[in-house]
Amino acid sequence: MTEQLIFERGQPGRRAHAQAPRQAPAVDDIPDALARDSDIGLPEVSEMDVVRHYTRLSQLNFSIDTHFYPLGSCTMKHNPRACNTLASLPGFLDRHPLAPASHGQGQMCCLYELQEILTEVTGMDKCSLTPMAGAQGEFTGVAMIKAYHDHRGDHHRDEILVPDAAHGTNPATATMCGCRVIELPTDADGDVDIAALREKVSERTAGIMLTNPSTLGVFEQDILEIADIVHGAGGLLYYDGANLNAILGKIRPGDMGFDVIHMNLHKTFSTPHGGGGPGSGALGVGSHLRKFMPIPTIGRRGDGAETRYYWMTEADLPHTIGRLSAFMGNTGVLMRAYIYARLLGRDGMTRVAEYATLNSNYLMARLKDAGFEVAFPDRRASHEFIVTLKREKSQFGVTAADFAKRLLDYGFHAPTIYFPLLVPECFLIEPTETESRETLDAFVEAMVAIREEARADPETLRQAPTSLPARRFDEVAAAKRLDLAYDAGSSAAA
Amino acid sequence: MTEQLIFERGQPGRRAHAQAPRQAPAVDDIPDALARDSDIGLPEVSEMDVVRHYTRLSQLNFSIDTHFYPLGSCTMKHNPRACNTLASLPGFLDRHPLAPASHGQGQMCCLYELQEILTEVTGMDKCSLTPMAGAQGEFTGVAMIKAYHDHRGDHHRDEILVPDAAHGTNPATATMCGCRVIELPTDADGDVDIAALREKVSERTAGIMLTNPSTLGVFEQDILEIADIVHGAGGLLYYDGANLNAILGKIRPGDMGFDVIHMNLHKTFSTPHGGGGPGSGALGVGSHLRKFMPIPTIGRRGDGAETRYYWMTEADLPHTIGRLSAFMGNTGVLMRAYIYARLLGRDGMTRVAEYATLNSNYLMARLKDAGFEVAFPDRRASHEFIVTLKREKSQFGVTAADFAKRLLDYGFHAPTIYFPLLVPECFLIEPTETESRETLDAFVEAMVAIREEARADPETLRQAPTSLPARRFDEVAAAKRLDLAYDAGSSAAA
Amino acid sequence: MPFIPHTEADVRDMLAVIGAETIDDLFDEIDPRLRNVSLDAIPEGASEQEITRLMRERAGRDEGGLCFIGAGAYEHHIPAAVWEITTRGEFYSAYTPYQPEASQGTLQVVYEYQTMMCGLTGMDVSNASLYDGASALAEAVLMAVRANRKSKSRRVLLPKSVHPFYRQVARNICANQAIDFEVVDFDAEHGTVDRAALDRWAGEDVTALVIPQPNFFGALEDVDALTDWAHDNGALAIGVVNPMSLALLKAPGRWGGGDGADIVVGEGQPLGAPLAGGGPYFGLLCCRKKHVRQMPGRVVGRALDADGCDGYVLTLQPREQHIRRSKATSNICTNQGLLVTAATIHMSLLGPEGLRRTAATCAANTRALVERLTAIDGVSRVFDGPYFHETVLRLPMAADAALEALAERGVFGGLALADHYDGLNDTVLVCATETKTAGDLDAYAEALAAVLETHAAPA
Amino acid sequence: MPFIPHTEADVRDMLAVIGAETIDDLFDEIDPRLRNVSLDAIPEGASEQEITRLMRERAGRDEGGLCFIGAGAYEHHIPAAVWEITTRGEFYSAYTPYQPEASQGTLQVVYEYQTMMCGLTGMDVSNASLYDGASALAEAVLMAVRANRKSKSRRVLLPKSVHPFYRQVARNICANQAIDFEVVDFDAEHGTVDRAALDRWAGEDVTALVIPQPNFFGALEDVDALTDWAHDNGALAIGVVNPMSLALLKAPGRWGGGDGADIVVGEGQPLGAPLAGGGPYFGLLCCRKKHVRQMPGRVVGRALDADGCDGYVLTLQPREQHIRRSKATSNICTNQGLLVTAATIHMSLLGPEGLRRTAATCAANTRALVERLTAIDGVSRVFDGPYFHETVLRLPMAADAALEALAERGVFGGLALADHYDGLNDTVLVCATETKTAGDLDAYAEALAAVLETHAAPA
Repeated sequence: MTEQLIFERGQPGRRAHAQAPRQAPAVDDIPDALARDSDIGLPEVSEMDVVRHYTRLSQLNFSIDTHFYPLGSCTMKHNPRACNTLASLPGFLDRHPLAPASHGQGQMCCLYELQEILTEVTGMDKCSLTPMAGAQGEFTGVAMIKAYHDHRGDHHRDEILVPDAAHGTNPATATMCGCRVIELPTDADGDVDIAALREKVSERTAGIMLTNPSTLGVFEQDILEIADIVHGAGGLLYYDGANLNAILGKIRPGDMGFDVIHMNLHKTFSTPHGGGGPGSGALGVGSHLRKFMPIPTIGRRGDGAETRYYWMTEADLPHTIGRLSAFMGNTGVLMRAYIYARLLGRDGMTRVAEYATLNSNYLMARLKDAGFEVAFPDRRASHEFIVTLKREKSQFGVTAADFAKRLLDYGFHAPTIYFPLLVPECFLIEPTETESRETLDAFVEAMVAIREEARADPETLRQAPTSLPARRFDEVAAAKRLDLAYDAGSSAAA
Repeated sequence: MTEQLIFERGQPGRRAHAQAPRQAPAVDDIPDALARDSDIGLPEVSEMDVVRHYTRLSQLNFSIDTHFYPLGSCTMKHNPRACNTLASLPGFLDRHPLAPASHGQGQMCCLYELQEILTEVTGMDKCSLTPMAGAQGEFTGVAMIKAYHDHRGDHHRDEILVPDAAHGTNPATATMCGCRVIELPTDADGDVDIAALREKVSERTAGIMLTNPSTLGVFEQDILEIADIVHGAGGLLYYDGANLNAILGKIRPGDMGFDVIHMNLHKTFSTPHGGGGPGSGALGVGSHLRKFMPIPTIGRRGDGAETRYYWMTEADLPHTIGRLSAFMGNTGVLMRAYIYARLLGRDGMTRVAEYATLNSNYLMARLKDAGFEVAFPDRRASHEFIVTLKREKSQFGVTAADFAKRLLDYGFHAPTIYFPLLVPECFLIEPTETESRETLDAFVEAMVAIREEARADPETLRQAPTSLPARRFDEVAAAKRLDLAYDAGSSAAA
Repeated sequence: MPFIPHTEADVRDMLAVIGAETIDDLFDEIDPRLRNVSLDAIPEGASEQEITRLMRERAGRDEGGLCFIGAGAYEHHIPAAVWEITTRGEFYSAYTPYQPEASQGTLQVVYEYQTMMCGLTGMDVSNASLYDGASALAEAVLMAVRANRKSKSRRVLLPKSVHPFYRQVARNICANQAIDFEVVDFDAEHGTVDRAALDRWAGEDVTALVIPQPNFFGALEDVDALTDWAHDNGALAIGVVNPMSLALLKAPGRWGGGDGADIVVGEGQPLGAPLAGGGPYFGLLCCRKKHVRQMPGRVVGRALDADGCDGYVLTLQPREQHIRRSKATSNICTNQGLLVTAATIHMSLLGPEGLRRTAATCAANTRALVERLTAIDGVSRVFDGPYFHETVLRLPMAADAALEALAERGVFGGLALADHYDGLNDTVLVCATETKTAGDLDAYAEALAAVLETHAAPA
Repeated sequence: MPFIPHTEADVRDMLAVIGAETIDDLFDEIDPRLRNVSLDAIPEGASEQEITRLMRERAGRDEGGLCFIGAGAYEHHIPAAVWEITTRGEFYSAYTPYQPEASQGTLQVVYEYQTMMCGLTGMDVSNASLYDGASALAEAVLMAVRANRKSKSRRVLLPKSVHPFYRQVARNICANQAIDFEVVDFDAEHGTVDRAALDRWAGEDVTALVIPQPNFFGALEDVDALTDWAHDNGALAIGVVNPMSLALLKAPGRWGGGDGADIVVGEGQPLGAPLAGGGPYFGLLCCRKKHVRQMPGRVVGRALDADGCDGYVLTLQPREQHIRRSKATSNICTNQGLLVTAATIHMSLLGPEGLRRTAATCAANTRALVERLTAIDGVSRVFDGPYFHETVLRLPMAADAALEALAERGVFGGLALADHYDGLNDTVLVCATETKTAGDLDAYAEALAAVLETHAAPA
């Protein structure tokens, strides 16, 4: 089952007539030199063509709504439909970002309360919702650390410590903030190598970027000591919220000693992943960083019936690192996170961490019992854990990628593969709290069956997937002969 | 790809916690003898289970939004999404049917205007929107014919003439109205046999039920003569709106001499077919039948800013045949029809008939050119036409059903098969106006390819479909060993 | 030309293939007298943008108001997932599953629906739904006449405690079927079937007895006794139920000392259908297995495919009009497919515990409302005895006027019964579902107190 | 426990498999000092019904008002089909297409989006989107610095006629990258780049020139001259465009006498994203093919699968942070996938003719509004010269006060520029898109006349 391109469906002159003004008024005051003088390269199709085409395309996807999706570090959990429906009420959708705050109190109230909820659940002093994705949240956090040091005259602090297991965004962000990245090794238990840390902190240390639990699926046991070491050297601690789902409502980054954090609301607060976005990287800060927060952040004046919400600007936060988006970040995403937070409530949040951890440890135990090798067999799993298929690779000549592709044939999205880079032939598996035990059991059965296939006929795995809309792609050739846009003239695909 | 039953997913105690009140208040004043004393047989599943299960189930369907669906006599055309979205605005959805009319003027205005639009486009005197489906529209029409005769003292008129090609609902409806069905033969051109009609009308004739164009896909050429004959005998003419799409805005039933009609809004006015309903069988009447209209129908008082819409009841229509549904018929369906009618407007309606007819005649011509036998080769097709596969049956031993099933493998829903009963191995094909020429051409190609398969290897057709979620079913066995509900206890399916 | 994909080139080429000059030529078999149509009363076509604005304005006009009206249609919370999934194109824009291989989604949903209905009602068999509760009662009556072969009278006892609109619809639909509907009065004290009135028919040839539970007044009938009475008198027992109430009330399949009700119908709206001004809703119809071949409407059954795999098909089609034509069990051919889909998803989301909590909250809220309202001078319950989630209150003024004054204060206070029942002047049928908060109940009580005060005040 | 499927039996059995006594034991590696958390400031969990009611009340508070504000976010008609399809679970709840075989839906949508963007802008290549227009400009600046290897200055000329928020965001995001942003003033008469101010940099080492079209004031820049200026001075030309305007305006790929702009960014919101209080929107970024490997963000390319069939994959991943880590072209890893899906469907529904009509109607409506408003005493255009669909008006009173008074009359009259530009006191930036009717324009004019009259009246 494949679907031709929308451009291959069209005919010159075909239109979705209901979707544009009925007349085209003449606009005769645009100088010729500035006026369009080439085709507008859009498809020419009917409304039904469009509905049919994109409905069919959607069916080619795996998604949470259709498949178990244990993609490690991505927290693919249930996206409650109410969050979408209610965030899409016309009163919210129609609001212009520059409309008077007096006419947006309903939405601003939600956003303010979301700031308060996130503040409490992370143990920070204040939250700001503007960062538009996790990576922008990271950027904001590191930029604030820089601003903090600069404000104190510590202009020489330009080194950011990053564990070698960290997400690639961490070092990339540090670079974008003008910092040098100092990599920290991991010890045999998966924790940061404390001795190496002590060695690498200095008066040039701006801070450390950590996610805890780490990408290795274990909780950093020495976190309080790490905080002491870094703070002792004058650096600050930045918490990457990628794995916040593991500890939500159970352990708080603020209590661990972090000075600034970001949260991936599309993970922990279940806003949609949307095929790759929009995300949201809400920020939490300690009191000493409050004055550097980005704008706009929402403030409140008055109480009870007199309550008024307002946008904090440079006037309120003269030391702000400033504005990072044209308007108010991904507001619609924030609304979804707010609704989700209210549905969960206080107890519900704690249960997120508890049941995400229960599912993860259960699945790890079952896979271990089934003979798979886990990376840190003596550690508790956090919300995710690592299986290494290096033995299967040496015995049967099949790779983690082969296993992953075969899982697709079994109706499961593959876990994250080959990340973290430290573990060979690695599967990073995150079941999330919203999956049932039966689903986890079925996943174990599939893993066992695939290993049996690997033993009996490894080619089955190497050829996989065979039951999907596409077979494996030649990605190397695609990157060489770049074809990034359809060319109606030259394509032979029609 | 199949999907287990929702009952097979559950676990005792599992719940979608957000979807019920958080507490269960005690209700202690219901006598034990009247209280529930057995299990409530519903599944016990999580919210994500439900979303995943029904999302996956939906993907097992063919539908207009995913496939060409040329099901004759069913008018499977594009269902504009705006009709659903706008009919689902909270102001409309929240309105209780017995709430004061003063608080429902927005919706009642839409319904009144829909009555007016339907009246104009059918050439009738007045419309009522209450019938909940085509069959109930038929019932209403025949009941009004009966009421008309009874009111005049013509109690002996109890015969309804029905052509042999008519939909099965026509005779079934006549029976439900206490009438005897007199079948009329069809002549070689597909028209009603006028001589037979003259012979069968009498002082017992209550009326005739006709759809025009007929189910044979041709326009009844002698309709004015038929009207004269039936009216001359004291009978009335009932128009079955099943095929109204063929003439919408182009020819009007009222002008043909019909006294009462129903319209299938889910066909002609593109409200969703919904997997089998809800439909809507809005009614149009001539002035002499107005007083017998069902209730509630919407009336209007005043003009301009003083306009008020109200529900007409027995007080306004003392001769009404009465109420046929608890409330106001399928109001939400009517709202969708209204929105569709406003999007089309006057010109758009005429174009429905024109382009539905163009597509039908084009597809007929193409299939004829490709060597298929059409039932009435010398007639214009209406919005649909008939292909007979009797030659293919005798040559290759494949049936219309085999062809139909194989079309599914080619990604096309099958046309209506084996109806009308008059034509052997019959395909009743209705492409509708919303399909593009390319889609019709692709359908012709598939038909030709399948005939080639029938020639080369007829077993391919007999085994079809092979690429769908299910193969052909043993329907005879299913009707014998009735299994109409899942029995968790006895089933071995789990 | 909304929704028409044809370009000028398409039209030209297609006409050439047909061998016609113009599109109008395709209508040349039709009498020219019929081909001159003016549609002046129909507005010009509008863009989706224009219609969107219009509909939003009109919907806005109808917004607001706290609704305490029940009387056969009930405001319940509907999970967002229900209609987001139900309106997926694959459900929304499919038709009757004539080709089962290409319709397993719809068919399995209906099979699951049938199973849930059997579970709720305790009956053996469910159909795939009928139009609404009222017409389902009419179909049940016709079905009972077919099924009760021992009875020749075509006499159906229809208590006055059945919804007045249902009684009208049953009579209207059966008008030409020579059914003898006999009214059975209600007991003035309890608002339930008057046993003495019923006993007038004891020993007579009665085809069926209709048993509402809860009845129109919200009151609980003695269903065991009524069912036994029916069976003792050779009549079939037809239950008319609110499916939501079945979370708390005895399943009709267990009514009486024998095998329970014979046929059960009801309005499915409380299971996922929005109020929507009156519809679309759906009628549920269940029966005992021995009557299955007399059942009207579509039915889905489990079947095996050519690979021996389970699947689902429309079954028992020989009863239906497209095969049996004038001898069909009914002229019905559609079901309310989309509503059934919504109801199935809705019931799955609620589950047994959710349904129980919802029903219990409805009952508790109505009790709390009644307590607040009857604390107001001159307001009292008309009937005593147990009820589910609505009941009748007497007001110290004309109910119509009181409701109008309440509506002006943003409260839809219930249904006035004077138009429907002699002797029930100054009464309203009130209902508070799980959607109402304590604040809402207070708001009603305060508004009513104010209205009554204004009314009592000297002019 | 919303959204958690575990039954008590599940928990018991799962703990047994793990070999733990309680769920809390699973956290036993964590310092006990960290495990004592109170969340008192967070409300208890609420049911969906409760939250539905709350959100409806809050949304209701924000409803209403005729919006004539533009300034980077524009009210346009969005076909109902756009978000009904975009929010289908398969799009909504999928993630980045790491497994292309299981993500062809998302991947093909992005490939189609890239094609449409190339068509609209006349550029060779598009990425899969960035966060929003403002951050896209920042990324374009960083990209230009990487791509313009001949320039050593890291000097970027940023006209004041670029959206003030975009300028702030570019500076903030590039704050630690040693970019030398130089402001270029605008011409007081036309509101476009002051050629004399620009020429101060002629002959210097300039890395890139940012060219807004239309600019923040709605005015049309002389893009040909500016592009040529950039190229003549060894600078890259970075266009900042409103994609809706491109239906009427020259494609950036054709600006100037050479090969057009080098990089084009813009706010995608006008293509199917609701205003929504500020986001999510998406940033578009296109460039010439020779710069493709310096482009930030995701890109989808066509590929062949093992059967030789066409399909789509993420490509050029070696530029990205998960491979290159600290040496990546950007730290960006998400795109705005859902918005891109909406935009792709939106553009398909509009097509070239629909986009042209929409843009032309916006332009015509704004002209009609300007005509009505400048007919009022004391109201005048600040800049002359051609514009697309917004422009700056001077009022005979403080703009803030006027806008506040208009808002009370239900009209959001535009953006006051005093806070953003010295010398533009008493001015508002106004915009009337295709959503406005003649009646709406009249309503604005009447409201403004009334406000000015009240203001002028002696107290």
